[in-house]
Parts: sequence; C-alpha cells; structure tokens
Amino acid sequence: MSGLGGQGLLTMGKLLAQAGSSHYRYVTYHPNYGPSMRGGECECMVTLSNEENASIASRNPSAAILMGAAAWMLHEPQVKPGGLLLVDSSIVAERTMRDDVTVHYIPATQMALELGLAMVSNLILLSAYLEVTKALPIEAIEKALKDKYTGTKGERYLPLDLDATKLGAKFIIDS
Amino acid sequence: MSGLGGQGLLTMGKLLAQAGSSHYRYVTYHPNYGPSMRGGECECMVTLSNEENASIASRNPSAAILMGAAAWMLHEPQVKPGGLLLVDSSIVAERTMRDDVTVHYIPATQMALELGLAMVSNLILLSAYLEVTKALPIEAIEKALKDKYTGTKGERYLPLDLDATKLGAKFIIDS
Amino acid sequence: MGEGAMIKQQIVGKPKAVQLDFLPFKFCPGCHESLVWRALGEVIDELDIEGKAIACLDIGCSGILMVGLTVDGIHCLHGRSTAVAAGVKRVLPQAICFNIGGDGSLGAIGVGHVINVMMRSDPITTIFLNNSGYGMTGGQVAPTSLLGLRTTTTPEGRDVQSAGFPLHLSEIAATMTGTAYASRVSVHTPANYQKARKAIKTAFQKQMDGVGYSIVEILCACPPNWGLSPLAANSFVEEKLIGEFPLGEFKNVDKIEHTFDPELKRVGRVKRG
Amino acid sequence: MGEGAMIKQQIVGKPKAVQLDFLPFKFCPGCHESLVWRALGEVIDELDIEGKAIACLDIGCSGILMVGLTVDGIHCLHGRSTAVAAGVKRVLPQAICFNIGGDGSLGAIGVGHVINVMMRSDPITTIFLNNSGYGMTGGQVAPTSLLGLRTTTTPEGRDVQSAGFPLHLSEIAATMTGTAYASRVSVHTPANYQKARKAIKTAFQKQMDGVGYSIVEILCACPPNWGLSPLAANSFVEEKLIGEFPLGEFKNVDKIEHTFDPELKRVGRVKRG
Amino acid sequence: MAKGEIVIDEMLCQSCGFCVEFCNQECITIPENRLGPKGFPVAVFSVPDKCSACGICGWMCPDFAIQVFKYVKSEANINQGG
Amino acid sequence: MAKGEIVIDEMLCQSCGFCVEFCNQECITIPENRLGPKGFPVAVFSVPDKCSACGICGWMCPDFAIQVFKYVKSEANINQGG
Amino acid sequence: MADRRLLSGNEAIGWGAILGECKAFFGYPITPQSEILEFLATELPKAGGVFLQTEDEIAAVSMVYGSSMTGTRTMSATSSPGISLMQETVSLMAYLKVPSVIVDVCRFGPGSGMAQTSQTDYRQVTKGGGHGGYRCIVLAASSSQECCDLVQFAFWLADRYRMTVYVLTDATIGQSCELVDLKTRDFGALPDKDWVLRGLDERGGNGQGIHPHMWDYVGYHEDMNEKYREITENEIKYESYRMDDAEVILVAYGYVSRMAKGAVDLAREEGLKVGLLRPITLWPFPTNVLRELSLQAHHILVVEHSSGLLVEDVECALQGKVPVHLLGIWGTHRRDSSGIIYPERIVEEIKQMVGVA
Amino acid sequence: MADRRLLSGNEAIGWGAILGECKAFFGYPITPQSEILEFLATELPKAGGVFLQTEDEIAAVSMVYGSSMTGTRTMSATSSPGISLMQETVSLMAYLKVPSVIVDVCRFGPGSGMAQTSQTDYRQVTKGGGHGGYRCIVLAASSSQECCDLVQFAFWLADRYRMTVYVLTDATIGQSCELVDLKTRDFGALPDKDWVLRGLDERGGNGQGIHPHMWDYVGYHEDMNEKYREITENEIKYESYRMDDAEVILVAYGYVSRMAKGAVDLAREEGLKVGLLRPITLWPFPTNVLRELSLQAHHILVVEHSSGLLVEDVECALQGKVPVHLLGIWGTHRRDSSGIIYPERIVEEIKQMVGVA
Ligand SMILES: Cc1ncc(C[n+]2csc(CCOP(=O)(O)OP(=O)(O)O)c2C)c(N)n1
Ligand SMILES: Cc1ncc(C[n+]2csc(CCOP(=O)(O)OP(=O)(O)O)c2C)c(N)n1
Ligand code: SF4
Ligand code: SF4
Ligand code: SF4
Ligand code: SF4
Ligand code: SF4
Ligand code: SF4
Ligand SMILES: [Mg+2]
Ligand SMILES: [Mg+2]
Repeated sequence: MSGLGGQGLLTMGKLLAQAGSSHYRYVTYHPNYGPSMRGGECECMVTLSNEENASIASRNPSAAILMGAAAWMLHEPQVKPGGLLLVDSSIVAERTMRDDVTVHYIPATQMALELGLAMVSNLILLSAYLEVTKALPIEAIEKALKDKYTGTKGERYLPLDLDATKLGAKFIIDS
Repeated sequence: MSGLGGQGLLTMGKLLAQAGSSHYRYVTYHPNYGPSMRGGECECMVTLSNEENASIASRNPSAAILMGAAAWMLHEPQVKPGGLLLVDSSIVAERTMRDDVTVHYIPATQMALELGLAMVSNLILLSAYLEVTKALPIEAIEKALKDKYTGTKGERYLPLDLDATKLGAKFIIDS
Repeated sequence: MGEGAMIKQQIVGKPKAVQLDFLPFKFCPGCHESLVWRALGEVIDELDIEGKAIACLDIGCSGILMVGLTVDGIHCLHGRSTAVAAGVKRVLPQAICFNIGGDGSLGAIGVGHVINVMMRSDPITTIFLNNSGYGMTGGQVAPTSLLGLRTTTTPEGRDVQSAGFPLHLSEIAATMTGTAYASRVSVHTPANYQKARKAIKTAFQKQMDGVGYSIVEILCACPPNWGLSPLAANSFVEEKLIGEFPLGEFKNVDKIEHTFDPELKRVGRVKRG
Repeated sequence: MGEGAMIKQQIVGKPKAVQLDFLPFKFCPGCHESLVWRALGEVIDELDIEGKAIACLDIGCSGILMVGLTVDGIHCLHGRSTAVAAGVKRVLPQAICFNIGGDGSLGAIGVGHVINVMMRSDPITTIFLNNSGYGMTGGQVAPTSLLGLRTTTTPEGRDVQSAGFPLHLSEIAATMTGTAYASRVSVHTPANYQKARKAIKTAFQKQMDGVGYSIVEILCACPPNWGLSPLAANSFVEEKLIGEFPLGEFKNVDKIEHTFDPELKRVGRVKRG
Repeated sequence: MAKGEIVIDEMLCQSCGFCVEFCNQECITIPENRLGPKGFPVAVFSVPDKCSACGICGWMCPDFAIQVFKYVKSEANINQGG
Repeated sequence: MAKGEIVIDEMLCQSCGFCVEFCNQECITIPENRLGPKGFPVAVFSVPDKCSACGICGWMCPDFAIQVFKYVKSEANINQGG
Repeated sequence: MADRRLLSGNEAIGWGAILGECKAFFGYPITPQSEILEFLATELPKAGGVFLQTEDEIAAVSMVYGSSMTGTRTMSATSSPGISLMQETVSLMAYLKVPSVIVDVCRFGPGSGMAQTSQTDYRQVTKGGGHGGYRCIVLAASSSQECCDLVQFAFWLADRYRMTVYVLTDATIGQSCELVDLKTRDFGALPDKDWVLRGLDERGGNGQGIHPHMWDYVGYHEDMNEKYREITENEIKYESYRMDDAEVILVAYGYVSRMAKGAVDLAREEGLKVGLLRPITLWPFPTNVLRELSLQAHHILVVEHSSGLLVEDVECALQGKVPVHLLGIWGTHRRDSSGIIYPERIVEEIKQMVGVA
Repeated sequence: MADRRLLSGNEAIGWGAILGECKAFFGYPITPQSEILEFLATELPKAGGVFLQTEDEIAAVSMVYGSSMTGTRTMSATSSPGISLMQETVSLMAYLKVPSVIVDVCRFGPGSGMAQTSQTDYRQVTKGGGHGGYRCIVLAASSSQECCDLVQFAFWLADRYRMTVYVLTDATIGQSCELVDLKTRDFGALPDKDWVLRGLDERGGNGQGIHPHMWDYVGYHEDMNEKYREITENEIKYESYRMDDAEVILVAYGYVSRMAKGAVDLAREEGLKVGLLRPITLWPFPTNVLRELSLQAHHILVVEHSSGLLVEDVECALQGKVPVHLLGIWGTHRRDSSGIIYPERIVEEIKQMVGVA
C-alpha cells in the first residue's frame, strides 16, 4: 500500500505500521520525499506480513491511497492487477480507466472539513482502507492513536481523530 | 655527490647546483631531511651531467662530503668504488677502512673558525671537492655566491665566503 | 484636494529583484527569512545594483532562495558562504558580494571564516539570520538558541552544561578592527522591518565605499521549530529574543584608521625579492 | 648570620613535570615557546596535577613538545586541539585538560572551535602562543602578525589589503559569556615570566573550580622568523608586540551568572520524551 | 487620508496572519469557514473602505501575496506614493 | 645577600644570551673564542662570586640548561629558597 | 523475552549504540541523519553516556578522537558531506590506531546534493577518503535490525583492531521502519586497552608522542599491512540469498540489496534462476567469494543507487571471467532525487540481460 | 630563446601557474608545499593575479570555488592533510562542474604523519576522497619541467571538462631542483565559459540555482559518466621507457618513477631486459596499455613509496594474467620517514624477482 501527496500522509503510514506491529511478524514502513524539502511531494509505503519482507517496498503495491494529482499520475497505473485504489476525491478529479482494480473515491478532505479539521482526512482514508481489506481491526488504529497522543499536545485532537477513523469505515460500509 | 649533517649543507648543495647550471645541460639538486624538523639530520645530493638525468638521486654516489658522525655511518660505505670521500675531520673522528675510494680528511670547521665564521665550513669542503674533481671551476662558485648575496643582508659575509672557497682548494693543493 | 480623476497606482508589490517565477517560496507560514529576502530585494532595487550583486547562499532555509532574486547567486556548502564571498570579491572587486546564512551556518560550522573575514576586513556583507535554532534540519540547538529553549537536541531545554551560552556575533564583530559596520535588527514589526532594510542598505554602502567588512544580524521567527503559531512566534521575537539579543548598531565607521610602523618593514624573514 | 656549615641546595632546575630525556627540546635559540613549557611544568608541579593533566597539543612549534612534559599528551591535528580537549573533558570531567597552540592553529584554522568552546563554556584551558607568525612552517603571515611586518607570504610587509588587521583573541574571549578567565601575558623578562606563570595557574584553577573556559595568550618571540637575534627578538616583544597586544587580564570571574526563563521550557519543538 | 486597495494572491497566501495583525485599519481578516485554493483559510481584504494605502500589509507579508494600490489624482507624479 | 652557584649544561645551551642579559650580577658571559661541544660558543658562569642565587638565569633559560644552587645553612629548611 | 519494536534504521542505530556500550556521542545535524542525533540526545544520557551536538563535523570527529583516546567507546554519525569533513581526523585515527565508530547515512552526492537516498559514498568510505592510504572497515546495513546489530559489531571490531569502523546506511534504511529485536550481542573477548590516556593517576604513562612512529615509519606501514591482511582473512561478511542453483547473480548492498532480494523472489516466481550476493563488509570486500561464484554464474548484475562504484570492485574481483552488468541510478523510478530502485525494475533488467523479454 | 632556470618542483609549479594564465591563488602553508605559496605571494601579483593566504584549506578551496565561478583561472596547492580538508568542496565543484586546479605535494600519511616525501595519497586523489562518487583528473609530475608543464595542462583540462584537476607531486619533486625551460604551452581551443557568474552586468543571468540538477538527478549522473568515459578515451597519458624488448616491466609514478628510470638503466647495464611504464594520468588510469603489456611481460614490478596503493590498480588492470610484485615503502633506504627508494634498491628487487641473485 502506498500514498502520495499532502499533509498527514507519513503520519498515517507510520500509524498503520505501528498498529500492524502487534498483528504481524514483519512490518515495513518506507517513506520517500520529493526533491524540494518543504511542502513538496512525499509518499510512503507500508508492508504488513507474516513472512520476512525481502523487499522494503515495491513499485507495484497491492493497494494505494492517493491524495494528490501527482500521486494519481504516478501510482494509479502501478497498483497490482487485482489491487485496490482509495482516492481522495476532494483533491483528485481523475477517474481510473483500469478495470482490473477496485476503486473507492472518497471525498476525504471535504468530510474532514465537515468534521472540523482538514488534517484528519488521512485517518478517514486509512480507516476506509482497513474496512475494505480487513488488514487490521479499526481498533488497532484507535489504540495506536491513543498510544501516540495521550499525554501530548495532540491529545486535544484525539476525539476528532477517533471520529475520523469511524467516518472512513462508515463511508465504505455505506457505499 | 652527497653530504649529510650540520649547518649550511643544503646551501652548499644548492650553490653547487646553481653554479653547475651554466656548465652542464642537466642539473639535479635533491635535499632530504630527517624526521625531526629542527636541528635534525639533513642531506642533499647534486648531479651534474650533460645527459638527461634519469634518476634524481642515487644510493651510491660517486663522491660524498660528510659533516657528521651519522652521515659517516650511513654514507661512507655507500660511495661508489673508485669514488671520493671528503670528511670534515673537526667533527668526524672516524677513518675509512675502504681502499677503493679516495679520502680527504679536512678539518673544515676548525679552519672556518680560524677564518672567523664557523658557518663557512661548507664552502671550504665544497671548494676542496671542486679542486679534487674539477667538476667546475672555483670561479663558478664564486660567481654563484656573488649572485646570491649581493644586495642582501648576507652581503657583509661575502668576503669571508670568498676566502673560504680559496682555503678549501688550497688545502687540497697543499696536501 | 482637487477634482481630477483618480488613478490606481501600485505602491507595494514584489521588489523588482525578486523572481516571480520562483514564487511561492518554500518558507513555512510566518517565516521571517522570507521578509529578509524582500528587504534585500528592495535594497537591491533602491541601490540599483542588480547587475553587480552576487549572492553567496549558505545552506539553511535561506539557501532555498538561491534563485529567489534576479541576481547572480552562488550556491555554497554549509558554513562556507563567507569564504566563498570573500574569494569572489578578491577577483571581482567591483561586484557587490554578500553572503547570507543562518546561525548554524555562520555561528557554528562557519564561524571561523566569519572571524577571519572580519580580521582581513574583506569588503563583503554578511546577512546573518538568527532564528535561535536550526531551521532547515528541523529544530536542533544553535549557538544562538536561547537558554532554556527546548530543541530537538536539547529536549530538556538548552542548558549551559550541555550547550553553553547564546553567541553574540554582532558584538564580536564590533570588537574587530576590520569591521566597518555591524548591527542587529529584526523584521517583526513594520517599523523594525524598515530599520532592517536601512541597515542592509548601510551595510552594502560600506562595501561600495570600500570601508571594510559589514554584517547585519537579523532576528527571525521560526514558527514550526519554536512550536508556535506565526503570530505567537512574531511576539516571541519581541518578548524573548530581543531580551537576549538587543537590537542596535554596534559599529559604524566611515574609515578604519590604522598606522604602519615603518620600522617593521625591515623586520621579518623573506624568501625572495 | 650564624656559623653553621653551608649546604648547596638546588633552587631552580628542571620542573619535575618536564621530561629530562626529551631534552634538548628542538626549539630555536631564544624561542619563548620553550619558556612557556617551563612555566607550564612549574604550574603543574605547584598544583600537583601531574597525574590529572592532559595536554592536547596542536601542530606548530609547541607541538614538538608533545612529550616534553611527563603528563599525558594527545597529539592533535592543526587547529583541532581545542575541540579535542573539549571532547576529552566531556568524558573525563575530573581531568585538567588544556590545549596549547600557536596563532596559526588557534587564530586561523582553528578559531571556529575556539569561539565554540567559549560559547559552550567548556571548562578547559587554552594556552595560546602568539608569536606574530607561523613558526613551524617557516614564517608565513598569521592573523596576529603586526601590520607592516615582513613575512614569507607578505614579502612587502603585512598590509591591510591583503591580510587585514591583527587578531585580538583575548579581547574576543572577554566578550564571551562562557569565558571565566582571559589574559594576555609575555615571558620576555623575569617579571613577566612570573606573571605568565601566575596567569596559567589562575586559568587552571578556574578549570578546577568548574567556572568555565579559560585562556592565556602568551606573546612569544620567534627570532628566526622575525629575522632577529634572540636578544633583539626579546626586545621586539617589549617594543612592538606589546604595543599592538597590550598585556593584562581581560576577564576574571569566579562564577558565570545566568538565568533561565522558565517559560522557555515550554517553547520549542521536541521529537520525543 | 489616502484611499487604497490591496490584492491578495490566494495561491501565495500561507495564512500566517501578519497582514491581519499589522493593518491598523483592520481591513483584512482570515475567515475560518472559507478555504483557499490550497485547502486552508486565507487572508481576505474584507473591509476595503478603510484602507489607507499605508503599504504595511504588503511589505509584512512573508509570501509576497499582497499588492498594495493607492488611488492618486491623475495629475500627480506617478512615482510619488510609497 | 645569599650566595649562589649555577651549573650550565653545555649540551643544552643554545647560546641565546638571555642568561647574560638578565643576570643582574653580570655573572654570565658567552666568550666568543670558546666553542661548546656542539660547535658554537656557549654560556659560561664566569663571575661566580657575585651570584646571588636569584634564580633568574635558571628560569629564563629557554633550554633548561641552567641549574641554580643556593648555599644555605645546614639547619635551614630545605624547602625554603626559591 | 526479546524487546521487539518498530524502529527506523536511524533509531535502531541509536539503540545499537546504547546496547553496544557506547558512552559518548559527538555529532552535528544533517538530513537524513538527524534522527540519530535526536534519539541519542534523549536516550544516551539516560544510559549514562555523554551526548554533545558540536559546532560541526570536524569538531565532532575531533572530540570522537579525544574521547576514544581515553578508552571510551565513542561514536559519531553524519551523512555524506559530513564524512568528507571528517577525513583528516579519520586519517589521524588510522595513524594513531584509535578505535571509533562512524555512521554514514548516505545522502545524494556529490556536493551538497540532495538529502534523499543514494549509495554515492561507496568509494569514499571503502577506499579511505582521507590522505595516507589507510583503511577503515565498512559495514553496510540493510535493515533496521542490522543497523542495531552492526553498530554493536562495529564497536567490537573497532576495539579489536584499533581502527575506525564505518556503518554505512542510506536515507531509505535510515527512515524506513521495521520491527527490531533489541538484543545485546556478544562477539568475544577483546584485548586490553593499554594505550589509553586518562592522566597518569588513572592509567600509566605518557603514551602518546607527537609522532609515535617517527623512528620507524616503515615498520608502521608494515604493521598496517599486516593488520589489513588479518582483517581481510577473518572479517569478511556477506549474505547469500537463493544462490544454490543461481545462474544470474545479483550483487547489491544497503537498501538496494533489499530490493534485489525482492527481485530474486519475483524472478524465481517466473522461473529465472537468480540469486543475490550481498556484501555486508564492503571493506574487506568479499573478493574471493565473488571469484568463486564466477564459476557458477552466467551473468552478474550489480545493482546500486549510484553511477557505478561498487561495480568497480566486482569487476576487479571477477577479472573479466564473467560479464558484469550494472543497473545504476538510471534504474530508479523517477529522474529527480526521490527515485528508488524497485524490485520490479531489477527483474526487467535481468530479463533483458538474459534475453527473456 | 627559452628561459632555462634551476627550479625546484615547487617553484616550477608556481611558474606553471603564471604561464598557465592563473589569475588567482588561494592557499594555506604546509610543509612541503609552502614554497609554492611563498613563490606566488611574490610573483603572482606581479603577473596581475590575486594571491591570498587564507585561514585554512577549507577557506582556500571555498575561495577557489567562488573565484572559479567567476571564470577566473584559479589554483590552490597544499599537501596531504590539506587535501583531506578540501574534499567537501572538491565534491561540490564536481557537482557544479566548476574547473579548478589543486596541487598536492604529497607528504607522509596518514594523519599528521611527517613532512617528508611519500606517495600515500594515491587512493585519495584517484578515487575521489570526497562523498558522491565523483572523479578528478590526476596528473603526476616527475620532474621540475613536468611540474611547470602539467600545471598548464591541468588548467586546460579543467576548463575543457569543467572539473577539478589535481597535480600530484611529492616532497622530493617539490624540493629537488632541476633545470626547466619556461615555456607557455598551447593545448588547443576551449569551449566558451558561458556558465560563469560575474553579476548580470558583466555576463548574463542567474545561472546557478540551489540545485541545478534538482529535477534530473539521474541525467546529471549519466552526464558525468559520459564525461568520464570521454576523458578515459582521450586523455590517458603515460611514458614508456626502454620498453621495446622489456620482459620485466616497472610501473611507477612521481619521484619514484625517476628512481625506476635510473634502475632501468642500471639493470640494462647488467643485461636485464627491464622497461618502465610511467602513468602520467593516474586517473584516467592507463588500464588498457597495461593490459597489452601483459602480453609481453614476464614480470611486473610496481614500485611506490607507500604500503601499496597504485599496485591495486595495476593488479586490477592485469586481471591476474601476469604476476604483479610490489616494492613498497620497505624499499626505502631508512626506516624513519626520511627514507628514499633508490635505483640500486630497485635493481636488487628486480634481480630477486627474476631469480638472478
Ligand atoms: C557539512 C554539512 N553539515 C550539515 C549539514 C546539514 N544542514 C543543513 S542546513 C543546517 C543548519 C541550518 O541552520 P541555520 O544555519 O541556522 O539555518 P536556518 O535553516 O535556521 O535558517 C545543517 C546543519 C550540511 N548541509 N552540511
Ligand atoms: C591541515 C594542515 N594545514 C597546514 C599544516 C601546516 N602547519 C603546520 S604548523 C602550522 C602553523 C604554525 O603556526 P602557529 O600555529 O602559529 O604555530 P607556531 O609554529 O608559530 O608556534 C601549519 C600551517 C598542517 N600541519 N595541517
Ligand atoms: S523552518 Fe524556520 S527558518 Fe526554515 S522556513 Fe520554516 S520558519 Fe523559516
Ligand atoms: S620557529 Fe619560532 S616559534 Fe618555532 S621554535 Fe623557532 S623560534 Fe620558536
Ligand atoms: S495598505 Fe495598510 S490600510 Fe490598507 S490593508 Fe494594507 S495595512 Fe491595511
Ligand atoms: S501576510 Fe500574506 S501570507 Fe500572511 S495571511 Fe496575510 S496574505 Fe497571507
Ligand atoms: S639562557 Fe640558556 S641557552 Fe641561552 S645562553 Fe644562557 S644557558 Fe645558553
Ligand atoms: S642565579 Fe641570579 S645572580 Fe646567579 S647567575 Fe643566575 S641570574 Fe646571575
Ligand atoms: Mg537558524
Ligand atoms: Mg605562531
């Protein structure tokens, strides 16, 4: 799985990896930044597996969460046949031509804004991903969030965060 | 030719090379210092030739001017069979056992002191060398000395220097 | 007032010397370093030296702006912009050479070069951005970080034991004979911004007049690394930074006086000549 | 006076901490750096710190003495002795760490480290040998060379244009908060020698008391590179060098006062913890 | 008092709030409920009438997002002004 | 005035002349016509009678070539002195 | 029970230092190394060690030198330009036989380059970037686990051979997170540090002269050669992956070796007999191992994120006996500095090489 | 008429700079390079150039960089530890394709080492001591004449290929004096310096972005490889001495090659068929020339004043086809740092090698 683009993406990946750590024997989280150091593109890739991960990352992931136009261009064609595409449709206008992948267009940023915090769009997408793939129970992410933010400045956003994780899953269930 | 040891040795070699420059097509002057940077051993080697000097220096020179005990130990055995040894006998007490070299023991430092300046012992030895080998006319050295010191602080020593160059040659002629 | 038709005239925009095509610059919201670049652009416009200015850009957030101005810019390694500028100035004395760098570049790794250009009185201008930390690498302690300030490498706050006392480069500059001009300014209010602009202009003027070395230290807010909002960071400059780093002109001379002892010309070892 | 038998008692000899087997040292006749080593030896004897002293020796004529004292000595690269001493002190706080180097080592290539140990207030002691030039490499210009002095790289005499103004490191040291002690002394007369010895002792004492950084700048004659006889070089210190580099204590404090702003502990970006 | 007008480039605005803070005339706001083209609220010239063309917002904007204009009589020398 | 004596190590003396210069009692000279073991003139304790055991020549010798001794009464504390 | 945590390579290096009894760290921030610094700023003091952010990399390595001279296990970490700045002192430490561990989280070079991943420092660390023709042992990590373990091993090697040991990683390894077993490793007994300088009170003697080898420089160089020979005999480390029947052999290290492993698996799925040789010690280089492989392999494909540096050593080892191909930086998935060499790209290259299009 | 003077290698380098139109020199004293500095302090200003003694080697090379960026022919000179300090900026100049000439008068390393002659910097200068895997051309001079000529050639190459060119000598070459014909050499036309930065008034444009290769890093590395290939094809220089029927081939550079030449003559006098191959460009290395020689030679003897560095490239070139022997630092006539490898010692080694004792 891989994403690319705006804010909170690396946090999302790290969270997934952290949450996955107690459910899988091998977990790899691989971030990658674009050449301009601030405000540029970035992406990350998470591998959860019970067999040793030979590779750190793959050009053809089995799922991709895409949060930007550039990300779309680069990764939409790369997802493995039979794979999964989750797209933030508030940002990405494109529609796939491929018929060998499952796609969900989720207006995550819009939904996040409605929730009151644009930054949680990543969690909406992440929970949607988990709902589709069942790679991890949503609770694992909730736990990871709590572990991460309890006792820090971020704590005040926790309720919002938790709401967001519900919203994503709900979107999938509803759709 | 090669020397080793105390004061003025490198100057002597450089002077010889300089003087040789107008008499030979190829001239090489090669200085070498010991590991301690001040007051340590030093030596130099001058090659005057009309054929291109393949090598910069040689372990077995055809003549050696030796001004120190360590120099004696190292170089006395190295001089080519048929070669020449000039030794400052005010400093070096040893006598050679070799019968395949010509040796001159010259109390150069003593002679220089008598002249009034210990520092000119090098010139005494150098002129002795030239007198024996006729590698260059003594005048060439005198000219080189004048070129070097005229108009500098060293000028006041020039007369002494010139005396010293006479003394060395005289010693050989007299002996 | 008369009755004539009103026309709309632009009074503030992008300085001519700022390259529009490189906007947006990649500074964080509320970063003061960007304001410094505006001030530089304005001064370059004012002095009309666009054609003669050469910027030596250190590594740090300011280095991002390499191509932010329409002047020739030389990309320098971390800490070396001062030496590079001095080198350029030696071979191109007519150029207006300035270097710009942060408190890491010029206060830590490159401070030796700064001391030595001051010593040599190289007629270049240094724009020294003091943001109390390392911006580009993500908030580590700098020589100028305030005592007590938390940084990623002084997680309990900067303490003397581990990281010493804030460095006052402008004050050092003022003690050096070779310095023509040294001042510390800020850009956190409109009035201060104008003073900063004036200081930069004076510094360039010293260079153009061949007086000697000039340096302008500019206090800059770095909101993300201070963990503050842009406005809070802006106030922090006023409330805390200026306390440690008082603003002002520390040196401003029109000529550096000096005398030679003619006797000395006869002392010393010379190899030739 | 009584009538008792007279016995002969040694009152001056080699300090205990000077290694006899390394004599003769390889300094030129009349070199003052050797006197500095005597003074150091005497102070080490006096404070009885032979067992705890660690000398970090820079490259330069003084570095020759690496093994001149019977204390542990660390051979350092040119300009780095200050940083090495700071490193040693961090892991061995009970040691008396000092570094010793010339005006090339500490004023040119290594001045960045000097500024930074002052900034950090590392409790080490620097012995800074100012001989107005580069001794070991044969008389090139140093940051401290007098204006007008002929050197092998300023054959017409040091002029501002090519080599700037003499560097006053002790004065800079005095402006730095982290400095506990800074003084400039000479060894060119018996009285000055005694003052130099006292200054070194005070500097070590600051270190032992944990006050902060200390530095003793010592004016040293370098006869061959000044093209002077030992005695003329000795007088040159009095007549010329002291004119540019006034002797005196520039800073001497028993405690470096400082306050933390407790509010700052809440400002700043922290990665973890 | 001179009459002014500013233009804010929403692609450049990073929402730092400096213009809001430093405009004496309180002409500028950053409405929380309106998103700029890059997904966050941006500065808006919301009270244009009071603008005195002082120029401050223009030069205090770290992102070169503001242009300041002044209305001058057509006879006036074009280069007087700021 | 105390009575002193100095010993000059001729292997260490480099003939700088500091001892000659700084001895108030003018006890030391460097005779030009006498060479030390390394081939140049060295310092000589030529006027021993006047030596006051002040110690100055000892500590001003850059080459550790001089030891200074003082004649003290045998009762005297060995460690008083210099 | 093993403590198993999700750690980035950089954090794992910090843990390796702590488990390896490192008691002093001197360093300067630089992307992509800064997390090591930040980790140790917090954690090393807790473990009783000294942490100092220095004024630059030269000061850092100078302090490493001073601290190591007292017998303290000391480390620094930096990234490529910082390694360049350290060369003079690394050379000094080689000269004086001072143990030290230096981590290079390689970024893109040359020059200021870019902060992203690359393997462009290969020649600098393996050939001794400083003057004087010395050698350093170079350990190349390819996972967070290995970061943690190799740092510990590096301290052991440094003490064993009294020299600088580099641990080489890259931005990818440094920033990627994997689960790591935090374990203290034991590599055997070490010689006494009878050469340390801690003041006469603590430990005898004025050991260090200005030029310890002044009077026998030749002997010094002979000693070095002997030491290097010993290391070459005893310390070569590498990993073979699915090599038994491999006809195509990939050679890669660091993050790229992980991609190559992935490629081996992918290629095997398609029936290609591919294996991987991963040098762990880049110096000493597994020359003989490679030379033996040349008997079995039809093709050698070196994959590295650079313009071709490792490939020189491979070619030299193989002495022209098997054709050596290179998939270099042009194998990355983007042309800007954020490109990565993915397993799929390696498989493509293999197919092209063996003629299966 | 040619101006023929007795010059040390160091002075000859200074003359080479002046004849080569060098207009700026930035350097820092270090034995055995200081005479270059001192010579140029006097002579360069007379020739209309800028001379500056900087605060250290890093400042020196930074100023070389700045000055070269303006299109000025600029040089620095130093000795081994100074070369180490310059590596970060040398790497930067490789990155930005800035021409420059740097002279290394090699002293004994590693570390502070000793100021006497040696050839211990071989790996540093030929393999690119800095980070990033760049290359510099390395010209090794073996006489005062060559010092003068190669510096001029170095400036030409630097401008031609926009890169750093090292001129490598050693304390022996630097301090020995020989007669030199002072002649300006012409090496042909050069491309326009359209990339220089001198302010917009003097020369167009803001050429230099922060990361000129930011958007095509791969392309940058491909370009570099292409350039290096071109240089390897066109610029290899070497001297063959009495090679026609040689069965024993000596390989040596710098001062040692002169001793080897002497040894060839001595050996030939004794009827031994010995020749010398002297690489003048150490990079690009005359690999193919050597490879061809292996058809004719029975023995190769590499002679170098180091523990064995050049020998690695020779072995690599010969691919195991001829036995390669090494006479290294142990061939010097003294065990302290003042030892020299004399021709007679080389002849002894040859005899032992071929079994004529
Ligand atoms: C030799 C070297 N070391 C470290 C770095 C990493 N680095 C880049 S910018 C920087 C410091 C930035 O701080 P500062 O100079 O204060 O500039 P700011 O970003 O705060 O404006 C560092 C350490 C580098 N590029 N090169
Ligand atoms: C990196 C490096 N550059 C240059 C040198 C050469 N070098 C040795 S000592 C020295 C300077 C000596 O001057 P100073 O520090 O003033 O000491 P002094 O000999 O005058 O006491 C220099 C430049 C060196 N050893 N290392
Ligand atoms: S990190 Fe700080 S200095 Fe850098 S751009 Fe952001 S606010 Fe400005
Ligand atoms: S060169 Fe100068 S500093 Fe060095 S030993 Fe001689 S007199 Fe002393
Ligand atoms: S020009 Fe002045 S009055 Fe007008 S909006 Fe800007 S700050 Fe306010
Ligand atoms: S000052 Fe500029 S960037 Fe900041 S809010 Fe106003 S318009 Fe936006
Ligand atoms: S002071 Fe010492 S070295 Fe100088 S002359 Fe006297 S005894 Fe000799
Ligand atoms: S001890 Fe005093 S009086 Fe005696 S010789 Fe020495 S300086 Fe003169
Ligand atoms: Mg900063
Ligand atoms: Mg000095």
